[in-house]
Amino acid sequence: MSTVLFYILGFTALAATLMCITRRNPVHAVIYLVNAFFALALLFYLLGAPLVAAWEVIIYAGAIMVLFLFIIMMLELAPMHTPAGPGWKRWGPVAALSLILLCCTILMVAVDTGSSQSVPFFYVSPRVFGTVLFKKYPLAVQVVSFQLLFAAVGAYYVGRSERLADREDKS
Amino acid sequence: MIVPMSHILAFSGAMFFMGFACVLAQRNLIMILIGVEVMLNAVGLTLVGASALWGQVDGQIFVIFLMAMTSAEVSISLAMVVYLHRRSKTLEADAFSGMKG
Amino acid sequence: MNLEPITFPWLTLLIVLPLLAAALSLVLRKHPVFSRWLALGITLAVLAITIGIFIVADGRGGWLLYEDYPWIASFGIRYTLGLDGISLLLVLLTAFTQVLAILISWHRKYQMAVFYSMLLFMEAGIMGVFLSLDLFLFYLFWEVMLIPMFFLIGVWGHERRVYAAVKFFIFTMAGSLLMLLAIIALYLLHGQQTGDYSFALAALKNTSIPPALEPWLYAAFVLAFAVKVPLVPLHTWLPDAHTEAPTAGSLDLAGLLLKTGLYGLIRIAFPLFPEMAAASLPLLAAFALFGIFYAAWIAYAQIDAKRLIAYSSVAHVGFMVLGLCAWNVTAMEGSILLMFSHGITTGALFLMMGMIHHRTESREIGRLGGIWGKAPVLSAFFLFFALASLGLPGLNNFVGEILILLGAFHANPLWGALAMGGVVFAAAYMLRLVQGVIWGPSEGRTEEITWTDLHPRELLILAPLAVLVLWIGLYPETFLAPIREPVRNLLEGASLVAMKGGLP
Amino acid sequence: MNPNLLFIIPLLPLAAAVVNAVAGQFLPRRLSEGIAVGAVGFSTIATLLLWPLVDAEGVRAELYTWIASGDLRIPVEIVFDPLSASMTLMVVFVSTLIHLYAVGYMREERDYARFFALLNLFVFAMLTIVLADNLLLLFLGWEGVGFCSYALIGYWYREKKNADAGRKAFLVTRTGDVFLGIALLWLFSLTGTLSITGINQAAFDFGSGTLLLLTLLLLAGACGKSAQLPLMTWLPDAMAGPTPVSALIHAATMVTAGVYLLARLFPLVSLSSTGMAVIAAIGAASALYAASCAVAQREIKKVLAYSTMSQVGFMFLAIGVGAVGAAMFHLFTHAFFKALLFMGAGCAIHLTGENDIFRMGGLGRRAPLVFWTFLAGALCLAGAPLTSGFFSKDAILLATFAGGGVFQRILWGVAAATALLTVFYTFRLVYLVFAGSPRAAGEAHRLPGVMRWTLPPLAVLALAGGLLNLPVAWGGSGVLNSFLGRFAGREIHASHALEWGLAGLATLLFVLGWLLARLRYRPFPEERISPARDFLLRGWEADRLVSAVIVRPFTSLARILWQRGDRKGIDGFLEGTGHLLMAMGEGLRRATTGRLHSYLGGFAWGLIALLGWMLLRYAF
Repeated sequence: MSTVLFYILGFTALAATLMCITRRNPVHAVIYLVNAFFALALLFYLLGAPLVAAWEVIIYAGAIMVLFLFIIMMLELAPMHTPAGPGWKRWGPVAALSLILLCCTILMVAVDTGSSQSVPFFYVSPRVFGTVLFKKYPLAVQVVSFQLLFAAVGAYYVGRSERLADREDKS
Repeated sequence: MIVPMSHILAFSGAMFFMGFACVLAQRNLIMILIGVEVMLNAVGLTLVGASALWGQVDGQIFVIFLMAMTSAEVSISLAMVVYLHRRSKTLEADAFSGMKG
Repeated sequence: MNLEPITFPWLTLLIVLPLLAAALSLVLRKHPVFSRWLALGITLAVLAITIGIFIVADGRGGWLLYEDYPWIASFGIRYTLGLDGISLLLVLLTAFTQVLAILISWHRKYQMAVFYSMLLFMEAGIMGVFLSLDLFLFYLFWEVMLIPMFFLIGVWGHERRVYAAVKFFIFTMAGSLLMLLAIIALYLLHGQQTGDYSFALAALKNTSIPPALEPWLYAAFVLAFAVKVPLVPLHTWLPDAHTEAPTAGSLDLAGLLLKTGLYGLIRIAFPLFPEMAAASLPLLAAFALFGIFYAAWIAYAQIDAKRLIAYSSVAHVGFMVLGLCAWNVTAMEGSILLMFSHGITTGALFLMMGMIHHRTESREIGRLGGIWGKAPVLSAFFLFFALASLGLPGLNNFVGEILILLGAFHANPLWGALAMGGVVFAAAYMLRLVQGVIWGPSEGRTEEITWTDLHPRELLILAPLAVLVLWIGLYPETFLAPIREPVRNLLEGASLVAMKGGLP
Repeated sequence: MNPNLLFIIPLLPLAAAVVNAVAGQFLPRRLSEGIAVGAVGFSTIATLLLWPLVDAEGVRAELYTWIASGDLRIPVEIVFDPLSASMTLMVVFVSTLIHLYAVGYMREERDYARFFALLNLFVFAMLTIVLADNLLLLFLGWEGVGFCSYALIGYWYREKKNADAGRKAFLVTRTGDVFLGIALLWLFSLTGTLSITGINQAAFDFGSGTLLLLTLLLLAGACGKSAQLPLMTWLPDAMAGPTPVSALIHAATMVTAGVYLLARLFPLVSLSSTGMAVIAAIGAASALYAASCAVAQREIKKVLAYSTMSQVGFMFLAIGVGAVGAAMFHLFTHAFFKALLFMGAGCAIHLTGENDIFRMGGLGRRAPLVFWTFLAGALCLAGAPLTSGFFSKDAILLATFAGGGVFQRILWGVAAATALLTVFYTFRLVYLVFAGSPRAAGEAHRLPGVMRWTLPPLAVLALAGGLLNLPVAWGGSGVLNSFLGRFAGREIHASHALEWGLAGLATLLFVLGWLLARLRYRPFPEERISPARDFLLRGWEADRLVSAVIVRPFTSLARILWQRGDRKGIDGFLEGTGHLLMAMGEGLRRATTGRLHSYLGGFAWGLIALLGWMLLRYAF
């Protein structure tokens, strides 16, 4: 049952991603991507990572994609303003390149005997997750939180200097 | 779950290269960023799969770190997208070649 | 290594004195007159110390002075200085030359204090090269002496100074980087074999090097030194550098910098790789012989007098390298003596060209001529040094050359016979120079300007040089005695720190 | 007597040279001249006083060790044996007279200090050659002579021609010196010593090939200094110097150095019969060549220059046939009469202000003293019976003839022909300069007494010089030969009848040559220009040959090496490398477009390569 679900979800995610990356309208692309992320979140759940699945929905589908939408709207990249997307001339070689790379990867995976074994269901409860996270990686948690702080400050700085620049332009 | 690891890897690989193709093919900065997001998520899938395969929590933990880093990256890069759009009224990636040698 | 350090660090003084003076004169660059007298005083003091050592040493062999302190202990780098007869001669030459360099630049206008500071820096660097027995220290000084020279040529040189300075820098730098690689390789090899990570020359001598690696390391050292020597075909930086450098710079280049390359061969490359050295001697000799003729031939075609003298230097170092290659006592002693002699004669010729250029603002052989009628004393000195340079018996170069020739002939009759032929070439270009500068009708620049013969300061510069020329030419024993034992040790491959000298 | 006193002989001129060089300009002229002449004069006196020291084995004196290194030890050592003693006496005596003459000749020169310093140095260098018992010390003198000739020939440096002549002399002789130098290196390598005595003793052990090569090298060295074929081109040009210098170079010092060197090393040289034959052949060829050139010369000093070359050729011939005694005999007599001739020629030039003999004439009546003394010298040169030249030349012809073989007979024939030519050109000179009516247009000078009165003593010596070595057949006892003893070379075995016969033939040749010259030049001849004469005038075009074969290729090759080899080749290669690197940098600069996609594309291709490589590693 879960195996079948896995394949269904997997192909859904791939299809959504494919649609996402080929859209010319970024709003559409974001919507498809949200779709893909939902599928992915379910995949995570199937693989025994409920916490990651939840965060995938909350952070990616929820926060980040909304952020994208905000920006798209803020910059008024509405459909009529959308720049012409790449044509086949551009997609052709890129697709070929990507396919070659994918084939290489799959070949490598195929020849590696170790990867043919089945993945057991390995459930990680939030309790275990939290314990390992804070016991084993306290330093990494610190570093990542600082990273987030810096990102916030940085984003603020970039935005602020923009306003200053605007003011300078007007004066 | 009776999925072989290779299939998980194949899925994530396919997703990764879709994102990769997006980054290469699209000219719009927003779309490029979206491609990057796709690639990152593909990596997340691999990590979770590996975590399940070896029965270790660490893989999932790294997905969390990955998400945190991604949100940091996205906030900065979107701020810069805004900045750049304000400056040159375009989001064409090729319009920004200030690093030309 | 278990020698007791001598109580007073005379050798360190030789390096530190000029270094301090250089720094001081750089700081006080608003007071050029002060820095001039400071430079003169310090160089004279250094000269006095070296002469003192020379007199006290009295031709004794072994290490006359030796200093050894740990420096960067974690890498096994030590501050090891040692003075034996060979370095003594070269240190003496350095101290002496530098006094003249200061004196000849007495009235330089542009950034005088910095100029003197550069000269002093260079003195420190060259002294360090001649004294250090730790390869790391050696390399450090090797680079230190490069930098002031670069500025001397690049800032105070003649028309094409930047080109010449950059060329000089790239050539020597390319060589010395190779040497650095080889030094580090040796250091690591020695460390892995013995567990004693050390840069000391005496220790590295005992490293057993894998046969596959040995030629490469040796080649790196020899290449670095051959560029500095310079051995044809690595010589093309030299004519440009010599020609474009200010007089003091040419003097230092010809008198000292070239000697550092030869000294490196004697002190480092040959003792470190005795078997490789023995195998490569015929090849080096072939290059040297080729250089003698090639450079002399080219010298003959020169229009610029300074360039002619520069090429004559290349021919002379060909003789010196040949002397080293003959690998016997006579030739080796001749080679070292010729190093000393060449510093004096070629230095003197450059000084004189500087004086003539100062008066006429021309170095072109075709535009000078007939100076004898205008300034006989100057011309007489010029003739005298030119004769010394072409190897007239009784003057200094002859002694070195004949010893080299005798030794080379003994080692391989063909070398000696061919090199003897180089003597005619030397006469050809030197006489052309003399002919173009002091004989002939006085026309062109010679006629346009009002001449003053040598003034006292110039006489003060040239007279000691002339005395030395005659001294070495007629009684070379004074200068042969100190190198006798070091040369024997070198040839017998004796340990570098075998004997303790004996100075109070 | 202390042998160390011998050092006075060479050191006196040296001291005078140093004084004149350093302080000469500040000294009063008389003092400067006095020092120069006095030094050489005292040297002569010292030689005479020290004469008793001479013994057959030679007296040695060592001053100090000049160079010591390894097995090499070069002492400053001189040897006073019959050979060097007699040579020394000749050198200092003739030099004294020449110095005296020079005082008069250079009366109007302002740069006298340089002149006298160099002149004294010249004498010192020559004495070093003569007295040295060490080849390296000899080499010092050898090169010193070369330098002094260079500086003296180019004494009037303001004219490029003179300076060039000096340079030519130095370079050509130095080419010879190289061969001597190689011989020196070889001898040291073979024997471990450079002592002439030691080398002569060790020579018996050398192989024949070695001996031949060594002899040829020494010969080449000697040829350079003595202006023999093929290194003779400098000598005619050397006439650019002041006349006393010419006299010094030709009569007493430089050109005889080569002969002396071979005489000194005769024990070594004589061991190689082929080498000896070459020496004789070179001598004879040079003699004939120079005599033929002398016949056509117009300048008085050039006639004498070629005659010197010719006479030195005779000396080489003598050495080549083993008659060192005869060679030295001719060397001495030649020194006397050639000095006399040059000084006489100097007087003639002074009196007429002309160099060209076709524009002189009539001097016989104007200056009888000069005429008679010059005539005395000319007679000696021509070999008039009973003069010194007659005896010395005869000795050489006899020695050659007595050699016996066909080769020697041919050499004898050449020498006899040369003798005839010698008579002819000598009398041509005498008739053109002294007979007829004055044709000079130049400015005449008054002749200082000191110039005139140095001539008679030499004239007497030249005429009576034959007594020095009067052959037994003439009732003499061969004083010089017996004095030289073992240095005199091989014994000549010839019957008195042969001697008388050859003497008669020589007389015949003399008369014939005289008559021919008288017939042709007694009445002043019209100048005739013919290609043959021009060919001889320019010394068989030797200068042009040397210029075409050596000088011009040398110069152009020098320029080619510089421009093509150094500039284009080495610098070009290095600068090319530099340009290549710059071009590569430029290419890289272009590759950095600043566009995101090109970077990402590169990233993708790199990824492909990486993956492919890993795949290959997996697969195989």
